[in-house]
Amino acid sequence: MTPHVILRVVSKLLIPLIAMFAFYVQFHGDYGPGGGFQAGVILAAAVILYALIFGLDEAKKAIPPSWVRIGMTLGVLLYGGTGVVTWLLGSEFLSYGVLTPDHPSHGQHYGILAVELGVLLAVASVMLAIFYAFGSRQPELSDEDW
Amino acid sequence: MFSAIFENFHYTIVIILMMTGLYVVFSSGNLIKKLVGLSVFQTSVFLLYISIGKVRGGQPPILVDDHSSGGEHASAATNLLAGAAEVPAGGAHHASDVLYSNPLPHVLILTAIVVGVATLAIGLALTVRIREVYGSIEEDVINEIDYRYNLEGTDS
Amino acid sequence: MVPTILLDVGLMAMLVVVAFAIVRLKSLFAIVMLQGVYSLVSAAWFVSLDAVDVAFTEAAVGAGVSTVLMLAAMLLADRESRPVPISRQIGPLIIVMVAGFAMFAAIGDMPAFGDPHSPANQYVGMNYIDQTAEEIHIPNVVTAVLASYRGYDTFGEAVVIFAAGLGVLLLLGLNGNAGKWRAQPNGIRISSASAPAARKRPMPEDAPKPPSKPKSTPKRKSSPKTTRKSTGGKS
Amino acid sequence: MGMLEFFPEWLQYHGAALAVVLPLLMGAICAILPSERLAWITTLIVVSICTVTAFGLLLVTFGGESVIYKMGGWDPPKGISYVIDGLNTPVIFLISAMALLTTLYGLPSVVAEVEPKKRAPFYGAFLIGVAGLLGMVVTGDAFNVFVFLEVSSISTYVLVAMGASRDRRALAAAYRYLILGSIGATFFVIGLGFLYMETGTLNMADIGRKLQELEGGSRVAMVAFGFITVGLGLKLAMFPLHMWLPGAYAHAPSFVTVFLASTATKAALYLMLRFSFTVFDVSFDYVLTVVTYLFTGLGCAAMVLGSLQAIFQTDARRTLAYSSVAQVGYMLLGVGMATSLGLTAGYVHLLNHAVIKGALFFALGAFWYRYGITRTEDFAGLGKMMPWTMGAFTLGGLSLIGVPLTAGFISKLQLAEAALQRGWGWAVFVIMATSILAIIYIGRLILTAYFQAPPEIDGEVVKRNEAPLMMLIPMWILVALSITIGVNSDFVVQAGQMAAEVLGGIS
Repeated sequence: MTPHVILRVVSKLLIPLIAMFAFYVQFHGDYGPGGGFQAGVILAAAVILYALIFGLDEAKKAIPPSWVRIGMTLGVLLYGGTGVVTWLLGSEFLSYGVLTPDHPSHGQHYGILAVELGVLLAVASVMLAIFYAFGSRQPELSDEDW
Repeated sequence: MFSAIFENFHYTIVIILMMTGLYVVFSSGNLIKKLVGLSVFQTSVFLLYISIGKVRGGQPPILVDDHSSGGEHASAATNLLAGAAEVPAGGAHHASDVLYSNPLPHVLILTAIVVGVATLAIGLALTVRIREVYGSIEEDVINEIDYRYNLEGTDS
Repeated sequence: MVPTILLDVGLMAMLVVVAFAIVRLKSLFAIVMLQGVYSLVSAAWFVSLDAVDVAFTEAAVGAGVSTVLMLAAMLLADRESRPVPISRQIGPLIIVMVAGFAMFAAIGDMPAFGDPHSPANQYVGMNYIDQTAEEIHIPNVVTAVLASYRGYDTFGEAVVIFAAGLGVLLLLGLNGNAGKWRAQPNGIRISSASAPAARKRPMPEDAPKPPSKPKSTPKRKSSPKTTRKSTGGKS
Repeated sequence: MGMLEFFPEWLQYHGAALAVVLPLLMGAICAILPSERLAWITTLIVVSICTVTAFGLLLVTFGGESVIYKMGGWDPPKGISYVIDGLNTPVIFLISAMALLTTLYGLPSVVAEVEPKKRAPFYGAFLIGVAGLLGMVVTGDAFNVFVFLEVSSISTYVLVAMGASRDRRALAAAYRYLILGSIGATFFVIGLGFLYMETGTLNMADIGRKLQELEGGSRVAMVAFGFITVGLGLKLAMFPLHMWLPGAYAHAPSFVTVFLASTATKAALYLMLRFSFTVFDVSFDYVLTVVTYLFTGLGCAAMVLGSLQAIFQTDARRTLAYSSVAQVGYMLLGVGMATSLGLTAGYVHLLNHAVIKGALFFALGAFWYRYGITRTEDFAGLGKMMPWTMGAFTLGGLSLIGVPLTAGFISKLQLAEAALQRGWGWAVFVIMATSILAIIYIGRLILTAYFQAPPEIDGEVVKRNEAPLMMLIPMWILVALSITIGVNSDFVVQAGQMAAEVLGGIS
């Protein structure tokens, strides 16, 4: 994996920027287009780019598959857990208003923030998991068949 | 009927696109091409929904009066996050002066896009496994192998 | 106004051309790339239809993730799709025509495109526009509806994507080794047929025959396993 | 209903949401559990809680009440709501109870058929599938139906494909199911889009009200109904749209087949009823035409052709799968009558068939578990080799045929009565004729099992090797239930009448 010097240098610059953009999309989703789902895809894209340039094994060292599996679950649990908290506070599932009874709209903010984070985590992990799964499979066709 | 088709040509095109996608799913024998067809079909359905929600002369459903995302709109309109506490509930009617497109279809389609990619991922994973055990991703070949197996009861 | 219509017509023309090209082409690589193009052009049209969030997602998912996944799958599968004989295309054509004409028949009764007074644009959808500012206090109504008013749908969506990840994990394995294990009855196998679980064309590292031979055996408590064919099961 | 006192007040309102959310969250947790045994216990606990909750909800609606649960606290047309009424609680209870029985059965069965490392995620996918089915039955929001339809479908595709470690055809079957299932779901979404165009709302009760105001609406609503019917028809394996079903049932792991056969098509049929009779209404001409002619016609075609195809199968699982296609025909025939009696009969058969087919597929799974048997000709001597399992199969088979004192008889009696009341004497004839076909395909299996000697291997007659207790218990619970219903059918018929009351229908 020594060739592609330009790719390696450029991607090293780009990957942090892509990840930062993902978080911008995530937290700016209330004000402009964007949200957890888009951000998750972009975040996964950053890791996928890393895998494409430096190899799948390197990417798996950076973000191990076991983390990815746990991330998938945590994402869903964060979303569902927000609902469970509102349940425990005595209201309906996912009624965020109950989080701050004095200012229901603040509760809505916190709720939306939490669930969007859940979506981010779930989507980014799942996208990576799918990429790992396909990437690790050995092709029966060699590159020369192209 | 025909004059209506021309008046609502947006819908006409969307229907033609849906038909094309559906045709690719049904007519092609290649498992990956089928999935591409499915994807085109679903994307066309998304176009249908978004077309329903379009309001002529409308704007994207992001309330411009309330909050300035980039700073350009910060005019006399109250900054919502700052002013919300003082404005009594029900007092603020921002939507009356600006025309927005319908946000509901957008939300539905955001969900549908995710569902679509989930289906696609499973479909492709199945395709890869089928290629490994059958040695082909052509429906004819797979059916032939299965048919022979059903007749003879053994493999190969 | 006119430029918007021109833009719409241009995008629609591109979509139709791309869709028809997908029907005709045989090279899977071209088909997959065109699918990406189709999604990207759709995303452009979504922007023109005021659906910026949808456009963003479609560009990221349809043109990005979907295309990457399809390329990855193609790399593991095949390059060309075989042509299907004309005789086998008539059935699908009829089905599609029936579905299409059913929809065309409805066009006459549809509210005009972009009509602000259509039932869809009058009722629940517009209530969100009016009430989001008061109830949720965020400017992006789509986010408000997505995460709060219809937050439960989005929870379902998160579960769908989780299920897809789980499914791919079950089918392929994260390290590319799934699918070699063979199921075995917990007793004596009596079968007039060999279980066709294995590859048709054995992989180099695979044991050659019989195909039903397990790669690894599950733990057993009872009788020793003997895998064999009976004399046909008849007496 | 004195038993209702034991059902906490909180659950009467929140139970509907709990029954869906709990398996969803625990399914996600199951997927990362390190031990398969732990995953199994988690699954068992979750589905038990769901079953108890569902039973409580059933009692609530038997009291004549209906509950609307507002997700997120938003009022219905604005937010998503869950609706509990006489039409869906029996189906909810059916799904959760069947999930409980299959989980018990899964302890030995999954060990034999699923790779060790994958068993915990397998249970996770199963729980998510259960939650998806429950979610689509309990919801009152039309788009939420689609979301949960996909939740259940996606996990089902994977669960079916897991049969590949036994038989590679599971992969092709799962793929076919995926394509047709997605087309069905997309058709449903198209229909919904047209419906939204016409009414501007997604809440099912609200759509129903709007359509009543419009007296059925324009051609847009008509086309919407067509697409929703075809979309759901694909999911419930309505006759010409059943191509996915035999492969999926035959090659999935036994565990999955039982659960699918007894719940998935039932949930889809429930949705068909909900949409045809409460969202749309049989007072609209086009709906009545479709229900009367299409449902009845396709139902009868399914009964006859499905049964005929069942006879010609060499694989016992495929025989039963085609029989399922035929049985969906019976249900559609009842629904097609659109009268109160017909709807009751169709609904009763929906419940009874789940019990009967569950028992039969449980037995088939046990045959594979011990001897790897799926083909008809290998049934020889099973009566001696596995007497208890074969006994359950026989009683289940008799019930499928419709012998008196079994659940199947009650269904057919109800259907025949309803047909006569509607003045459809020919329908009784069709029911009789297909029962004879059922005698042929079931009888063939039973005769082979009892009247042919067990095979010999290396000169030794194969010895008796009964299925483990964990397989026999759920199997015999269903058999006992089938006979109990045959002796005293009050409970099921009452459920059917309760559903018919919600549906209305023509008088």
